[in-house]
Amino acid sequence: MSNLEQEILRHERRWTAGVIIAVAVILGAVLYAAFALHVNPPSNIETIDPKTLHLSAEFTESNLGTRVEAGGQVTTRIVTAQFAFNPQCIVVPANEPVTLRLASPDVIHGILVTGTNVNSMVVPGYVSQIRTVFTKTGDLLMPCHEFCGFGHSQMWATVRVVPRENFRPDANGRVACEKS
Amino acid sequence: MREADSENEGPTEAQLNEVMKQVPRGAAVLAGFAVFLLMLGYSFVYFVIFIPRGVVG
Amino acid sequence: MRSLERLTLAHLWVAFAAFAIACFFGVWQMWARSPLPAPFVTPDNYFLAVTEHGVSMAFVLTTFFVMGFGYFTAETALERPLPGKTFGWIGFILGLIGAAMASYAILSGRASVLYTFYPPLTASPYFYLGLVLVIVGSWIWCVLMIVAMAQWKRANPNVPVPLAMFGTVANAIMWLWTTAGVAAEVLFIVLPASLGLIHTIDVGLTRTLFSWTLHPIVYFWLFPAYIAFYTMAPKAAGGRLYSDLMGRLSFVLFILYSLPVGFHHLFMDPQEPAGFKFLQMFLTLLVTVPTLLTIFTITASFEIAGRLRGGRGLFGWIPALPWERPMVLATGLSFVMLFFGGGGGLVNMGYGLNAMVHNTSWVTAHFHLIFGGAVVVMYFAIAYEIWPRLVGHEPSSSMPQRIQLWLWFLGMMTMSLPWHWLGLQGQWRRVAQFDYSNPIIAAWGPWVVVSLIGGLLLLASALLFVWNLLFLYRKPEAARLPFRFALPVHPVTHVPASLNGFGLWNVLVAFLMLAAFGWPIAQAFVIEAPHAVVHRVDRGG
Amino acid sequence: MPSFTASIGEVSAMTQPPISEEGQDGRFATRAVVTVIAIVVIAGLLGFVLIPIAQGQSAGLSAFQAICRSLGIQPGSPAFRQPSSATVAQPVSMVAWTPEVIERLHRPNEENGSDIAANICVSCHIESGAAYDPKIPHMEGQSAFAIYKQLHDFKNGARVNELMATIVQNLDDDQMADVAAHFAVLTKGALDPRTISSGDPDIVRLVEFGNSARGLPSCASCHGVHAGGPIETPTLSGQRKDYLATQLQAFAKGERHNDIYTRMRSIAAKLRDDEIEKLAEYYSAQLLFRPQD
Repeated sequence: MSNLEQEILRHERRWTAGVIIAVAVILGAVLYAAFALHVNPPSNIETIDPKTLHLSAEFTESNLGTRVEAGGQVTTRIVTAQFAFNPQCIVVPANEPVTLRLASPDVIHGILVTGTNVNSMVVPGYVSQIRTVFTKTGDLLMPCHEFCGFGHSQMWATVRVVPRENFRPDANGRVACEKS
Repeated sequence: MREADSENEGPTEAQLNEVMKQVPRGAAVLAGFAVFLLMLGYSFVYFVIFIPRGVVG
Repeated sequence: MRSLERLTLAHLWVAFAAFAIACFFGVWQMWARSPLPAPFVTPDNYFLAVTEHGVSMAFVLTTFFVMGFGYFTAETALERPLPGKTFGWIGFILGLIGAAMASYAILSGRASVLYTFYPPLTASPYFYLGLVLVIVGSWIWCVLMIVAMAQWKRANPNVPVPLAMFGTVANAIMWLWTTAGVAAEVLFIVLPASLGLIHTIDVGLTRTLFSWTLHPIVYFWLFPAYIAFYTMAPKAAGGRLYSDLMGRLSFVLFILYSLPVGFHHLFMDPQEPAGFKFLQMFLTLLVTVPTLLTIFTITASFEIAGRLRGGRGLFGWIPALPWERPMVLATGLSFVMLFFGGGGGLVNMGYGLNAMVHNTSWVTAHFHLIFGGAVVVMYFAIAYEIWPRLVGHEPSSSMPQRIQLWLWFLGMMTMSLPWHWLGLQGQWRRVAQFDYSNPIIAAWGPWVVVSLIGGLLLLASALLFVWNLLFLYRKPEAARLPFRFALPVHPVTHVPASLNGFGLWNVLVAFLMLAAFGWPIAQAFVIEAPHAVVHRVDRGG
Repeated sequence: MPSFTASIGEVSAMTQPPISEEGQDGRFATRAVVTVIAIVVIAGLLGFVLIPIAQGQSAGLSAFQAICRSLGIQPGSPAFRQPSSATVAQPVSMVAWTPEVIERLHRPNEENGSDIAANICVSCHIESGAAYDPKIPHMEGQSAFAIYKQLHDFKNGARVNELMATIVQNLDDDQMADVAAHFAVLTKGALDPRTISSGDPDIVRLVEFGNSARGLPSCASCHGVHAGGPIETPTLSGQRKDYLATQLQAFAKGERHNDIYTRMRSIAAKLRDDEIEKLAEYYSAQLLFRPQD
């Protein structure tokens, strides 16, 4: 084997080492998010039957929307159905952990909330769950971001982030958007 | 255009050995710089956009 | 030898016809989404168009191009007649019938479920049967490629397989692994539902199975571009390939790390466990390695060419390169688009940052840059490069080719760079119309118009491409020269045996797939995930 | 990867014959195998063990729980406790689309269906019937799923109508499916609003496009033939105008509320009265048939 070929291999190895360093830096960023910030994907292997979703207690119509549960935990339950969110406007408090729980009675949907890292698919058969803290107050757009049928383009909802002092649960702990 | 570099007109061994004294210095700097820019762009998106948008878990 | 030209041309023309049609649909979709008033916009028409665009581009253009290019490579790189051309024609006809069936179903409004299916939405059986036929046709191609290499190896013991063929067979083997997921989904779940044999579907399982296919399918499309980088571009530039070994290693790494990574399409799905998402994210990160190795090796090959042509200094070799040659120009443009597309991909790759951009225009921008940009521009260059051999004529000028490549590049950048920005703002995908009266959305309007202009440039480029192939190759040539691939700096005399075949890599892929997909698939049966009711999308019915 | 290239170098350096011999290649192959296994082990250790345990600690989860969650054996994120939920179900409809019901609707007892229809339904639902009234809906060509759901809802009181409640009280699920399927195939056709060209352009827009600003999906996205919407969606074409208008108003006011997840209530409430009138007129005027599968 000639020296030149050894030379080429040496350069390639050096480049590979550089590539590994670049990959390690990105892996470091990913691990920082996981270990220090506790970032997780919205994996929540919790099954629920879409065919009887409307018969369930948690996702019964009257239980949808934001509720302050025992222990002060704020949970918002949303059903994504063809072709509307239920409810179509949700209220959440700013600067406080909020857990979104979503389920679909029909087909695949998905949500994002503009300007935040809230993003999840909603797959019929499973409860999607996302926990986050909203920091900016105001109305945010929450569209259905996955093709769910011909009405997909018109399927969106509003997330109303209000300051803590304006977040006033009723006797049952529920908070809903005021009719405008 | 293939006539131009048909078999007979390929580089000679001597020419090749000559340029191989330089190669891959330029390529390494160029590609290295590109990877550096890539990391810079990634860091920008990570720290300036991703982190301020809040943790999801 | 004429039979090879016929077989290759038949495949490539089907590919490019589908490509040209899909470009029209693509531009119209962007127009429909823009603030400008567009004709024919109804949800029916829009999703029909998205489905046709996706199927034509992702299934027809790619599969037929890969097959045609593979047949061409097998015969020219191995320098012996391709065995079983009759089977190649059978595969071609099966694929053609399949593509026609699927297109019929889509264009008659019976399959507006997009090319990624989205069960429990369920289209006409013609749609799924058509796609199955395309896949079966491609399986015949895979077998022919593997047989061609095996026969050559028997006839040439102890000689390394030519790199172009090694890459082609790597793609064939990867494709066999790749299609297993979608084949299982279609044959066992979606097609029975479409035929009315079952009324409910385990949606999570269909998504897991589809994700098995969804990432390596992209590398199936990408392989011809990488084969061209390694075996055509260095020669077109007038130099040598810097390292043949790196080519082999990259191809093998593509087989290994493009398969067990499909969950990065499902990072935001509720049914895949977080640990498995992490595992596949880790492996996804490693897919960057073969690409970065390739970037370096090809840049170094170009440096050789530039210096041989008199380039001096650290970067003097760059202007010295023969940029007027389509293959050289396309490789350069491809690398620029790969840079931006790859950067976007790095963001998609981690599940943290993915949450910021999942199902937004950012993702659309990413894969249009990588596939529509970096890969398709190489499809153009490959066609230009092998066309003289196929039709027996040289092009009368390379100017229209260069204009076409530049138009494509400028169009792709103009279209997709705004999409990154819009995606970060939350502009979501697969929407027929936006409500521009909403203040958040109104701010997106101008950028959507800019990207539409990019789309128009792309359409112009696509039409010029077809024109070039039809009318530019008129300069008579006395005899068809044998097609030659690039030589490495030094003749390949020795290669580790495991890089001269695929036995070891198949075993490792099996191990990786078991680790990455074993439990997530088994989970669907263990936890007995509830099924969803089939929703029929069959407007033509 | 570095070990791949490193060992290639070694193999190449040692190689005399063109393809390296077994012993030399074995070294490269072993390195490749070890590298791949090591990658999976490291990724697995991080993803299934270290990250979930670290995250679970601050959420007060045991290491076992955290690992189970990362594996998907237990529901939830390793980073926080699952929220509790204390509430009772208050369903608006008791219909569940089980495979058995769907199968029955596809393969009904036809004789049974036509008997029930002839004995009970025709007097009101057929124009020549004795007790015919234009406020009563057409049933011929209606979706079997839609009829079944409404019968079921009448029986359970989810949809309030005293007369219908009395009539369906004696029908069991199979009988309801049979009679629903009977009406569905009667005309062998549904009506397609797209085949008519006349009509108020604003109303046609609502039917075909919907209105994104108002969050109104197009009517056709659910009510079109095989549009992929909810399977209990009724066909509207050719339906009686009075019936359509009354029902839309009832949905808008919440008097009728058996639409699962307010699919119709939320839409009807956003429609103006004149839109309701015109939509009812539009759909009632669609007279062209379109064969159904």
